[in-house]
Amino acid sequence: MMPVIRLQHAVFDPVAECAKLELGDAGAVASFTGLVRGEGGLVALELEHYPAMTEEALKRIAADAAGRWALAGLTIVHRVGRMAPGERIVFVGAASRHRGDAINAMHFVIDWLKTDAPFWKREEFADGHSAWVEAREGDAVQREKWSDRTKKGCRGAAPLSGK
Amino acid sequence: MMPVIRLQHAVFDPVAECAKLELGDAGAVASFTGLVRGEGGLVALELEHYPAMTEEALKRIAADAAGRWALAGLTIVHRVGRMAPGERIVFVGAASRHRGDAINAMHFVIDWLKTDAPFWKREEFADGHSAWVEAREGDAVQREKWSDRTKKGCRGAAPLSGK
Amino acid sequence: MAIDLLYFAWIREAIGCDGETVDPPDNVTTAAELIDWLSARGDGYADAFADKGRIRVAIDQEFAGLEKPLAGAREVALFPPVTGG
Amino acid sequence: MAIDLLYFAWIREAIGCDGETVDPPDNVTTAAELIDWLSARGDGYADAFADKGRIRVAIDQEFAGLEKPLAGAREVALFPPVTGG
Repeated sequence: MMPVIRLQHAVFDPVAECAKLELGDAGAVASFTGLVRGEGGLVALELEHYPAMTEEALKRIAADAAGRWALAGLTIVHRVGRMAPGERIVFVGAASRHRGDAINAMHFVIDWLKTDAPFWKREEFADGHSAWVEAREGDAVQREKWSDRTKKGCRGAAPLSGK
Repeated sequence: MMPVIRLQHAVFDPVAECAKLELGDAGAVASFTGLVRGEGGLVALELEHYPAMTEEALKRIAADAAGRWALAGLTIVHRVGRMAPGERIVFVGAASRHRGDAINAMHFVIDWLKTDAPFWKREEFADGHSAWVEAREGDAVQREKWSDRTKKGCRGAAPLSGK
Repeated sequence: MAIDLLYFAWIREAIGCDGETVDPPDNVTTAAELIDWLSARGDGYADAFADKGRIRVAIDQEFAGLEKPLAGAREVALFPPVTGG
Repeated sequence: MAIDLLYFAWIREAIGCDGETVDPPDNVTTAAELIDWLSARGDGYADAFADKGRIRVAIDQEFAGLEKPLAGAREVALFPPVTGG
């Protein structure tokens, strides 16, 4: 199983991503899509990243997931740059013979993406002000839960998000 | 939040289902799609159900999920009747402001669907024989995990699948 | 009192019909007793209900345990463990 | 030895550039010491690094703790806690 990892400015279509995962005849496909929320007068989200590192970080997270669960397919698509409310930011899809494996792998990847990939979000509002999104402590807590659940392939590094 | 529940013979398109969940501006959409696997010479899957009960069972599972997690949307589509390898059997999608809520609600619904909704699968093979799918003990075990995690809204009934 | 019975999956196949209306004697007060009474009706029934551990029940469209009193039930469904999703 | 520095998010904005090449003195042996040394260079740096608890580091494109020795590192990135996904 070779994970599909894409980092891109362009909008993407989760349909196409899911369709590829479904074609593998694994039987169970779980996916997560994160979108830009338009609340509080938000007009744009800017996603900055560390180009030399980002793809490697995503590959590592994908490899960790593949080491923990029996996967037939794993896809991560993450956008960078400027995006509008309602647009998709990130897609994680996992295929497996077992629904639990597909769902847990997807959940693991999105949790680790939040804490272990070099992305930073800046929000721009209608009144002209903008602000960098603060890391949420809950993300580090959520990420740590995975070290209790399965040992195999756990990297055990300190979370990069949170306080 | 009014769950969308559909029971149908016709094939369905998870794209359309996800699109509706994404439109809610909740930010996080998790989905699960179960498909007919074509392995072992399987040529068709027949899904029998208990028409007078099925929709009510799905509504109850959806209401339980909505009572446990903060959801902006919840969709269950389940097919009945005869279907071919590669076709989708079931779709569960959940939208929330919080990725954990969306993912856990989706996971809960598919686990409970496996044990608490009156569906029975029969597999037909290329050599002409057919067999009813046996309930897996693991499904009952998986379903029971949810009673440990959150108390709110737990029905606590005995699993209908498993031994 | 008359009860509408519904059979699903291999129980339906073993019995050879998807349902029937029956009027069991007064000493049939639970689903388990109903199953025993039905089993005496012939081979198909006996085959269908040979292993009570593999039978699940819904009384008036609510899942129930085998020992639950029928207590005036109008519709009783008998089926194997569910395998949907 | 020359080190390529990279700044991201509000650290980049506070300092006013997205990176530079520096040649810190020999007594700068860890990321934390590098941050202290940079902070003495002016207001933008001092602002960016005022709270070391909010700084994360990657050394040669590997995430690292602030106390990790630089030990011949070629590229050091300084950034706030990540907020992707």
